[in-house]
Parts: sequence; structure tokens; C-alpha cells
Amino acid sequence: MRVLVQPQPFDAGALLDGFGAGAGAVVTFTGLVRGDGGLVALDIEHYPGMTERALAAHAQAAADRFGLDDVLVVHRHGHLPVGEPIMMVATAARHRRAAFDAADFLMDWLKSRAPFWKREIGPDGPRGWVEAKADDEAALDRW
Amino acid sequence: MRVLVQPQPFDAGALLDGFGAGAGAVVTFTGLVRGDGGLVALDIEHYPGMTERALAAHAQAAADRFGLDDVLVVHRHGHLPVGEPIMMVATAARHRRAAFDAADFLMDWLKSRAPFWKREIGPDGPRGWVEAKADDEAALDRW
Amino acid sequence: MTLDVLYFAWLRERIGAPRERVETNAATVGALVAELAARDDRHAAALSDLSAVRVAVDQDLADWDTPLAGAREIAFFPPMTGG
Amino acid sequence: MTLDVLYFAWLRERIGAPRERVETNAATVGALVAELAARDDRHAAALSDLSAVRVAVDQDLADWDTPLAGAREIAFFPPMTGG
Repeated sequence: MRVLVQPQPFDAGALLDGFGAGAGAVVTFTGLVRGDGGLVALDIEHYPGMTERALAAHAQAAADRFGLDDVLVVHRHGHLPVGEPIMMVATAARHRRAAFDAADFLMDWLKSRAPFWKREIGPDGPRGWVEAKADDEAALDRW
Repeated sequence: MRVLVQPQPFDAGALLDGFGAGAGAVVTFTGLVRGDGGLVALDIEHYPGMTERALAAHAQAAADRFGLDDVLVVHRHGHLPVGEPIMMVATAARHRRAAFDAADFLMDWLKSRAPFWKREIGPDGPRGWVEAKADDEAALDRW
Repeated sequence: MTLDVLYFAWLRERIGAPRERVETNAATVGALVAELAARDDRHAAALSDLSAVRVAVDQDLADWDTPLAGAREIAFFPPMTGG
Repeated sequence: MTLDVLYFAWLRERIGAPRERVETNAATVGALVAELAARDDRHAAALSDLSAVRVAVDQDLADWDTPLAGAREIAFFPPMTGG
């Protein structure tokens, strides 16, 4: 299990090199900054200390619940220009169902329970904080 | 959209470089040869011509159905030692649900509709053809 | 008409060849299977349990009822195990 | 007891500081919120709509009913928007 919280870009290829050795199925999810409506960047604030603890606890919960061989979570904070990866989760399991479900579960959790807050930056500067979506909260009830 | 059918290993990092530019969510699924029960390798036979056509048709079907920004399918054939990647699908979409569902859909389809056949190779040589799983057939009914 | 008939995986092994040219007037895939199975023991063995056999006509998955009019390439193989 | 009280995102902006030291005898998170809201206009504004506020006690998500006995660090923030 590996959890990384960092401002700098991550090298997905390097992080996944050897990930899930012995497993039959590896699923990754990568979230990127979308340039909707002239968005220039996202500023992502987080709660140092709690972030790492919460990510590790939920990565472990996913590993236990879905019988994962391995799990990886990396999430950036700070100033992230449009097009850049924000975060990635990777799950490794014997079979595809567990790997898919664990990644899906982790993402639903991350969206509304990991202590990150996004602020939109337009061409003229900060626009406002991204509001939590009711859909994201509802998605958690599936698990 | 990109579809590759090849015997040689693929470089996932290179294939995914720039994949899904402009999208908010990228999901990848990678299948690897698991060394269960002393398995040494898989020999994968395919139907040249039909394989490429069928993969392209279903990648396009997934793109249309889930509104994908991009889709990639790479599948190897020939002699694949334990631990090596067999195949990968990647899906890019605005939001995570579409990217997850499209990858899941493509995998269910690939498992029982793409013209590949796996033979298990043990330490003493070929053991037999892998039998199709009723679970894999049933998984297709979800869509 | 003349058809290219292809075999994959254990069907190829039982038939003993990956492909053969077949001259036939069969109207459907099912009629072609009956003709092939009547040829010799190898064909009969390979095509004895059709629940374990899938077919493609000109590289599209097909059924026993699929007509052969205009077809060029027929392939028989076990249920697929990709991914 | 002395607590470190942390604020994130727009709560931090409305309060005007990322953290403060608070001396309190509040028994629960809810009681602490009431004390803080009574301090000044900034606190009152930041904590006026609690449906938009989440809380963590010693870095675990908590509720308004969560007791503060033994706690060191309380954080207030909007609903999270990670991923």
C-alpha cells in the first residue's frame, strides 16, 4: 500500500512499475483538471496530517473489503493548471471485478470524504470554491 | 480511438502519454498473466482480421454509448510468460462514472466476445485450453 | 460456392488444420456444419457438441441459422477467452 | 482546556485566519461552535449555516454531538471536493 500527498506532478509510469506484481487485474483512475468555461487552473487546499491519515485508512479499508493485492493513492495539492493530473488511484486484485469495484469505491470516498477543497482560477484570478455535488454524496451510499 | 493487436509487450506509459487530453477522468484496466497452480505462461491464439475489426467496433460502441473523449484497446497474442500484461483498455470521459462504466463494459465484452483463446502452459508444456466462464457470459447481460 | 473454412484453438487441433477450402451448396451455417461433420471422424469429433462451438461468417459472429449466400469465410472456434 | 481550532477553504477566508488557540469548557463540538459564533461577526458569519460546515476532531470526521474531552485539534471546513 502506498499513499502520496504532494504538490508536484507524479510520474504514473514510475509509480505503477511493478505495481500489483502477481495480481491478474490492475485498474487505475486518473483525475485531470478540465478547462470548462475558461478555467485556467485549480488551487487545491488540503488538511496536512489528516489527509495522509484519511487516505491511508481508506486505502486499507478498500484493500480489506475487496481483497486487494495492492493499492496506491496519490493526490496533489496547490496550483494545478488545466490538463494536469490531480490524482490517481490504482488497485490490484486477482480478478477484474474486485479491482474495478475497489477503485470505484475509493473514488466515491475521495470525492466527498478526503479533506481537499478546490478553488477555480480563471483568467482574472480566483473565481470561487467548487461546491460539493449532491451526486457525489449520494454515490457513497452505494457501498 | 486506437486499437492494437500485437505479440510484443506494450509500453503503457507511452500509449497513455497525452491520452484523454481535455478529459476529466481516465480509467485503465490491465490484465496480467497470473501464475496460479504452477502456470508458466499463456499461449494466446487469435483470429487475425476479425480481432482488429471486432475490437475497433466495440471500442467505437463504448465511445458512443458512454460519450467517451477517447478510448484505447491493446491486446497481445502469442506466448506470454507469467507476470506479463496481456491487455489494457483505457477510457477517457468528462466524468468518472462514464470512464469507469465504459472500461467495465469493454472488459465484459472482451472476455467473452473478442476472438482470443488462451492455452495454459505448465512446466512440462501445454496443459489445455482455458474454458470460458459462465460468470463472464453472465456479466455481459448487465449492459 | 467455395468457402474458406477456418478453425481455431481446440477445433483447429481436432480438425488437424487451421483452414480448408470447401465446395458447398449449404444454405445456412447449420447445413454447412452437417456437411462438414459427415466428412470424416475428425470433423465429426470437432463438431459433435455444438454448444461448445461458436461461428463467425465473414468475421462477424453468427448463428446456426445465418444464411451463407454471398459469404466467403466461415470460422469455427470455442467460446472466446480474451481479456 | 486549550484547543487548536483550524479553518479551511472559505471558512478560513471568512474567519480571516487558518488557525487559532481557543480556551474553552465546551463539552461537545456543538457547544464549541456556539461559543465561537458568539465571538465576533467573522465567526458568526463563517458558522451561520452549519449544513455547509463539516468538522474533524483530532483529524477524524466528527459530528456536532462529538464530545471534546481529551481533544487537541478541531477543524472546521466546507464539504470536501477531492478527487
